[in-house]
Amino acid sequence: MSVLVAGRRAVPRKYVPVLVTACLFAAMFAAGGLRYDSFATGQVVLNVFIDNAFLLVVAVGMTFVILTGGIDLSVGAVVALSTMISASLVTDQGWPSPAVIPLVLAIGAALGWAMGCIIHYFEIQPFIVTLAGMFLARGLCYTIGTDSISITDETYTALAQARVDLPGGMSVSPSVVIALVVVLVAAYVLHYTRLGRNVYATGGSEQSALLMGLPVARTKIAVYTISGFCSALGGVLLSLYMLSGYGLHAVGMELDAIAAVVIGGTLLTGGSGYLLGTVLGVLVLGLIQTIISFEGTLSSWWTKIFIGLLLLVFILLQRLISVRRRT
Amino acid sequence: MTAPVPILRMRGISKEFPGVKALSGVDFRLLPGEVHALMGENGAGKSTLIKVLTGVHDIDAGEIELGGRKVVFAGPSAAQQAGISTVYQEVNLCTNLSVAENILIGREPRRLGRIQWGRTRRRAAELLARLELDIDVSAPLSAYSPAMQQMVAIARAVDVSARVLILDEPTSSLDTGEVAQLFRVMRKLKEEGIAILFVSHFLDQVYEISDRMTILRNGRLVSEHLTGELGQVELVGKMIGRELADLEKLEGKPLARETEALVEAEDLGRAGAVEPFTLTIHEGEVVGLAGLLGSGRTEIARLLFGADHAGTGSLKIDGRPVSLRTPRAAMNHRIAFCSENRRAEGLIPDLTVRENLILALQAARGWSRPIPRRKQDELVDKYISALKINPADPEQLIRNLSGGNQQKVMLARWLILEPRLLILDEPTRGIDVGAKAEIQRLVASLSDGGMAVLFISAELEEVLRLSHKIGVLRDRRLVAELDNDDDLTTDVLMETIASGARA
Amino acid sequence: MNAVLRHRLLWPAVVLAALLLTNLLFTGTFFAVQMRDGHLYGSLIDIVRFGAPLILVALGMTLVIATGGIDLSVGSVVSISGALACLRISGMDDQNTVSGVVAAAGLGLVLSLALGVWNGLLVAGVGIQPIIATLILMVAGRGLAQLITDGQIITVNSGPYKLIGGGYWLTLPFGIIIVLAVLALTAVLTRRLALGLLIESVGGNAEASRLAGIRSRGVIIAVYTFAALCAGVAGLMISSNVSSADGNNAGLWIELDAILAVVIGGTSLAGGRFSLGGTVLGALIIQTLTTTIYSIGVPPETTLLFKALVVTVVCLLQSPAFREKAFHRRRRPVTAPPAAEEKVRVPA
Amino acid sequence: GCGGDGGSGGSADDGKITMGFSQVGAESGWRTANTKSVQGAAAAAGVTLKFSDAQQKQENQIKAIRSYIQQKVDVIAFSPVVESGWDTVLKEAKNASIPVILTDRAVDSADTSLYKTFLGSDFVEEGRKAGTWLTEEFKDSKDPVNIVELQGTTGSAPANDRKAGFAEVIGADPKFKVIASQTGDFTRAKGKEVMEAFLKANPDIDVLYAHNDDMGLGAIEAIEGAGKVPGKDIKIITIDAVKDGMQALADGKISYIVECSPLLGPQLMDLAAKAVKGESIPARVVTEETTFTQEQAKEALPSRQY
Ligand SMILES: Nc1ncnc2c1ncn2[C@@H]1O[C@H](COP(=O)(O)OP(=O)(O)OP(=O)(O)O)[C@@H](O)[C@H]1O
Ligand SMILES: Nc1ncnc2c1ncn2[C@@H]1O[C@H](COP(=O)(O)OP(=O)(O)OP(=O)(O)O)[C@@H](O)[C@H]1O
Ligand SMILES: [Mg+2]
Ligand SMILES: [Mg+2]
Repeated sequence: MSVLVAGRRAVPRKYVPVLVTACLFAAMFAAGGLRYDSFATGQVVLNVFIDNAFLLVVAVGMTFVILTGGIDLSVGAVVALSTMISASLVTDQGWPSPAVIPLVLAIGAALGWAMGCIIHYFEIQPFIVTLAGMFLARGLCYTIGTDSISITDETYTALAQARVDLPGGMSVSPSVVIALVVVLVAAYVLHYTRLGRNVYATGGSEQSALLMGLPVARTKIAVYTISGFCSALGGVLLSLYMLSGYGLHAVGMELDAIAAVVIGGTLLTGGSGYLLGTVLGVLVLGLIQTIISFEGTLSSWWTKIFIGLLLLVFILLQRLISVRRRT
Repeated sequence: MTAPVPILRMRGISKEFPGVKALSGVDFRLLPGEVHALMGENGAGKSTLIKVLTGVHDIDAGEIELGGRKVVFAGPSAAQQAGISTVYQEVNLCTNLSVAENILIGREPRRLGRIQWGRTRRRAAELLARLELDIDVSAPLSAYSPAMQQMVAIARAVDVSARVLILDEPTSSLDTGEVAQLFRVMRKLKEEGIAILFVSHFLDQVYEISDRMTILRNGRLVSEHLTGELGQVELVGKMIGRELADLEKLEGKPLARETEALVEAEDLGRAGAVEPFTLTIHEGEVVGLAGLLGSGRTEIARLLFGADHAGTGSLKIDGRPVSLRTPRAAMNHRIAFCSENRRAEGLIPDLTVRENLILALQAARGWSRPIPRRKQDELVDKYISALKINPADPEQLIRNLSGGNQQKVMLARWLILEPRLLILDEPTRGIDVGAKAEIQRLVASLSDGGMAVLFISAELEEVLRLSHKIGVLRDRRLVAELDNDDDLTTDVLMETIASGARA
Repeated sequence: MNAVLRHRLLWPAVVLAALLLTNLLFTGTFFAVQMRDGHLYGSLIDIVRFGAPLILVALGMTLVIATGGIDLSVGSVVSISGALACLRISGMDDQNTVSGVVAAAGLGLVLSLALGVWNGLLVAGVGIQPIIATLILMVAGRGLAQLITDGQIITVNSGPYKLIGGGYWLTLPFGIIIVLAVLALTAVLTRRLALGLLIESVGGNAEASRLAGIRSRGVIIAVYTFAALCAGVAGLMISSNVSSADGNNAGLWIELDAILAVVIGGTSLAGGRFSLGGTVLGALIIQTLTTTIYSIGVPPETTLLFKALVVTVVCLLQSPAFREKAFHRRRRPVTAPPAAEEKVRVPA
Repeated sequence: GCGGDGGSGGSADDGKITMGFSQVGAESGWRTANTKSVQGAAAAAGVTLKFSDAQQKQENQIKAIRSYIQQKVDVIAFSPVVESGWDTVLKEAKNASIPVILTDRAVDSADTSLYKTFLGSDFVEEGRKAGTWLTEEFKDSKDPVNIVELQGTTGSAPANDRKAGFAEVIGADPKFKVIASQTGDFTRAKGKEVMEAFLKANPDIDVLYAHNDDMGLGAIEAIEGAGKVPGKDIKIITIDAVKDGMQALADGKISYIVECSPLLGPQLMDLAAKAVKGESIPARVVTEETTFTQEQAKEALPSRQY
């Protein structure tokens, strides 16, 4: 029985975790709306997108990596490096932004590519290679400078302050649009191209994928390149969000990205999961943050405990509901 | 036969793994339009020869010619590109993907780079239909039994109209019907001029399908023959290097009927897996289960071992009702279960032969009572020599063993527990003739010693030879229970399976 | 000789030796160990002493990783156990009573134990992926630690407590003695008794282990508990070393270092085989690296670059694939690309 | 509060001010004292405080400020994690006509109309004060003075500024040499660890300059462990003046502390009230801070709050 009958419609079992996550997200949002005034508005959800566009992009890259059964710890540092390079080139060197952005994206992708090559050809665990990558990228940030650098470039500020208006008096930032485009492209790649299917196959069993004649080397290197590219793009979005470059930006973002991917139902062992889950994972993390700021009276430590508790409740429900429905 | 210009020629192939010389100076040729059987004991080097050919392993020495041109493949994908399509011994598919994808991944129909899922599924269903299979191709492969997965792997390989098709033990867990279907497809491909390399330990199958055979022993070439020119007994002699006297002779003593009932299952069942069945196993009795692919044999075994929870019914052991919620609970009642799915449910690949072998015994004793090293060595040595596990090195990692030898270790793991009921699901899968006889003898003698055995095999002769009683399954229902008297033959069994009648 | 060359811990050991020698170049007295105030004193002693908490945490982490899991919460547990013990001690009338300190330390350890069981239950009982299950405690645990300390640094002034992480016994730093004891205990549990085999088996193939009759749930809960207990002891050591508990900073990012130590030691993150000796070596490399950075005067801005370099070198050296490619010529000729007409005909 | 009071967007009309305060985090005792001071002063002044903890992340602070704007608070105050990158969100606040007060750390916006005022210490000045005391202390000595420095978290504003201010003053005299400088991440444990390594690598250390008390306290343990006498063999200058530091100063282990007061609460509430009323306030308010020698510490210690 590969199909689960829910009510009248049949939902393929593989979609159940994502569905459960989506429902729980909606429930959480509704609960927030009941508890706080001016919470249950569309703009609050949009703000979650606005505030997490960069995380979303980074998490998309991370999804590719995790689907192959790898992990990329360097993303946060690459994000920081991208902000730092952007800021120093634009502000200190006076480069035009149309030249800077492609350069930054290329640097991110190149870093990812290099890590992918080391992981694949020297058969070293991704954890350790990308950890070294993280040290490297952060270290490079500090060699550029230890202070934060403001970005005053016109293109950047214009982009940062632009708003795309939506009906109902709501608006989103251009970053959100970029992030959503990235999500759509990535979803298309994962589900409708050979590369995407090779990603799933490699994650299911690298050995089998190899014996089935799939280009495992290319796939593995590609996912780290994609992740590096996404991190760099996330860095560009973050520099739009913050209008600054700083070596301490995005500390610990790798954990947020991994958490978002895993909350979205992707297995860390690879081969199973959906991009929609990742989007939901990012939204859940963002919503938790929003709830915290609406709560407004939590002391510093209760903030942490509360985040942990919300996460726990969410994961528990997600798990229990999925299991219940399966048996 | 016209002038034999080999499509594939391998010369002086040598391959050494750390500590093991797997191949030394092997010559091999494959002609177009023939089915060529590669024969040899477990660990003779058959799979290694195939892996070396298709670029999975590097070669230490020797050269390969394909279509008269020297080639070295960097990996399976290069071999595929060059027209060599392979089904490796262990089913090497991605169980997380759907059946359709497993068949077509890498060759999905596309338009402008976009995979056309509808066409992919239809094409996969067509290919399976060629093998007379009708299953849900969008379900994940993990939903299917190893036998079914093997069929999927074959469908994948057959689809590539390659110049060379390699099948490494494709039939090890297929039933007669599936084998016949596979052979029909193979004959058709052969007529199209495709060269087929075929590995199997079933001599009957080899004689049925192959035109020529090459025999390996201990990584060396023994000889090459036309199949028609070499008798079975001679073949076995060449494979094992000596005469095997009593291959066919195996007669278990008839069961003294008055033994106690050991396990009684009443209306035991599990929704979606197997319908409620009633089955009694007596001490010292060998009960066989026969049925087609997916008929539910494995499910019965799993329920009796507590690997799955029974939804309905009850179970009695020694007349006392018990509930087996975990395998561990079953082991406490001294029930043992050797799974058909060696790779997913048996091997711990990173552990050594010794550790794999004593694992169940250690689990039964608990972590605080380690088995003394001397005792371990004794047990391991005993079973390595009893089952002729090769290489006879207890500290070798089990993933480096050949498939058949891995299977022997799995068996040994349960034999050392000296269980009261031993459930064997396809225990002789991938095991060579000599060892198979050895294992059958072992089962018979253990049952003489009072151990009950539940024996599942796709090979009806084997079931028939060993069992006192045979349960027949069809569509996940236990439809008949037949006493194994002189009237029972494989034909009768086949008929029962086909008609689904209760005898 | 050949066996030595092939030993899997050879390369980490070489790197450790190289790091130590680098220090010798910069600090002539680096290897000197003297007796001072009745105890051993010197850079080498420092490395082990400061590395002790990391070694402990990494030992626990090794077992968790061997089951195919990961424990991100150890850093939080470190801070919680230290905080609770210090809170308890700071509330005592006489901070120097041994029994009081033992009770306080015991309290910290009991709480760590409970947190470990909690992690284990989430992973094995509820079936949550380890990284997320322990992330919950990683986040909430820091809050808990600060709740205990009220966000302040609790300073204690207790001789007996000071002994745990900063004191000496039989001329040796007490921390080293604790590490040796825990290491011995772990080695006995896993290698003398059969726990190691069961752990490796669960990590190697969980379903096969279940079918072989291993109570994998129990094994998993046990390893998370053990990891938390190790972290608890490390927490006591860290807070005792500076006689104060800092809920926010104690053990910050120690999980990353611990995982790194485990991986450098040759244990795969995928689970299965583990090596305690490798982990100890890995932790020592990390600590030596830190000390080296301090003593050869690497500027703080380039510290991370230096770390990246060393980590990369360690893993490259350890990778057989790299050694093969770097040190031996490939025996295999370059692939002859199959000619065009040899391409597989792809069915439309 | 579950919104029982009919909306958090209370306005100044009912006389009650709602303030959104975004704190950096709770990374040190200093920070906690700062938080407590703000919370206490808010309660005393009858200000409804919306507090959020950013856990060291600028993103979180921006989010928090956005949500304050959404909740229509009367005034926003925050301690920026970093100096740069605030323009966008501050513009949003300005557009919503919510006055913004910076506390503790500055921002580097060119447009100073984005915030009403900056209330906080001057980290560079703190570094200068430390340097000045040192030059005074050693003005008679002819020998070179070997200094080791324990920096704060690499890249953080206090670390950068305290280093710069100190270097600026001692740079005037070549006899002052910083022979080793390394980050101790503002923590005791790191301070001790780094100091131990310094002591082994450099036999002659005259002065330790630590960017905060905690690292200094850790270093004292290391110095004692090496058989030297802190405050005598090695002079110690630190910044912050938390209670433990003051105790060590009074005990003669630390030689000099530059105060960096976390007690900004009352001043902040005053400024907030004025800002909401639209009164003019100075663009820069420096916290009332002092320095402590050992004698002064003995006097001040009994009344120290944090
Ligand atoms: N990766 C490896 N490392 C070390 N030894 C190996 C490896 N692969 C195979 N061997 C050894 O090479 C020999 C030949 O194995 P191979 O798998 O070719 O046997 P086989 O003829 O296919 O046997 P079977 O019938 O059991 O499948 C065996 O002794 C096996 O242990
Ligand atoms: N034709 C099929 N369609 C759907 N599921 C199948 C089919 N065949 C097998 N399965 C699944 O495979 C699993 C194992 O099959 P089962 O125990 O019924 O097979 P079996 O009688 O042992 O036969 P074999 O192992 O030879 O396939 C079951 O979970 C069953 O649902
Ligand atoms: Mg084989
Ligand atoms: Mg079966």
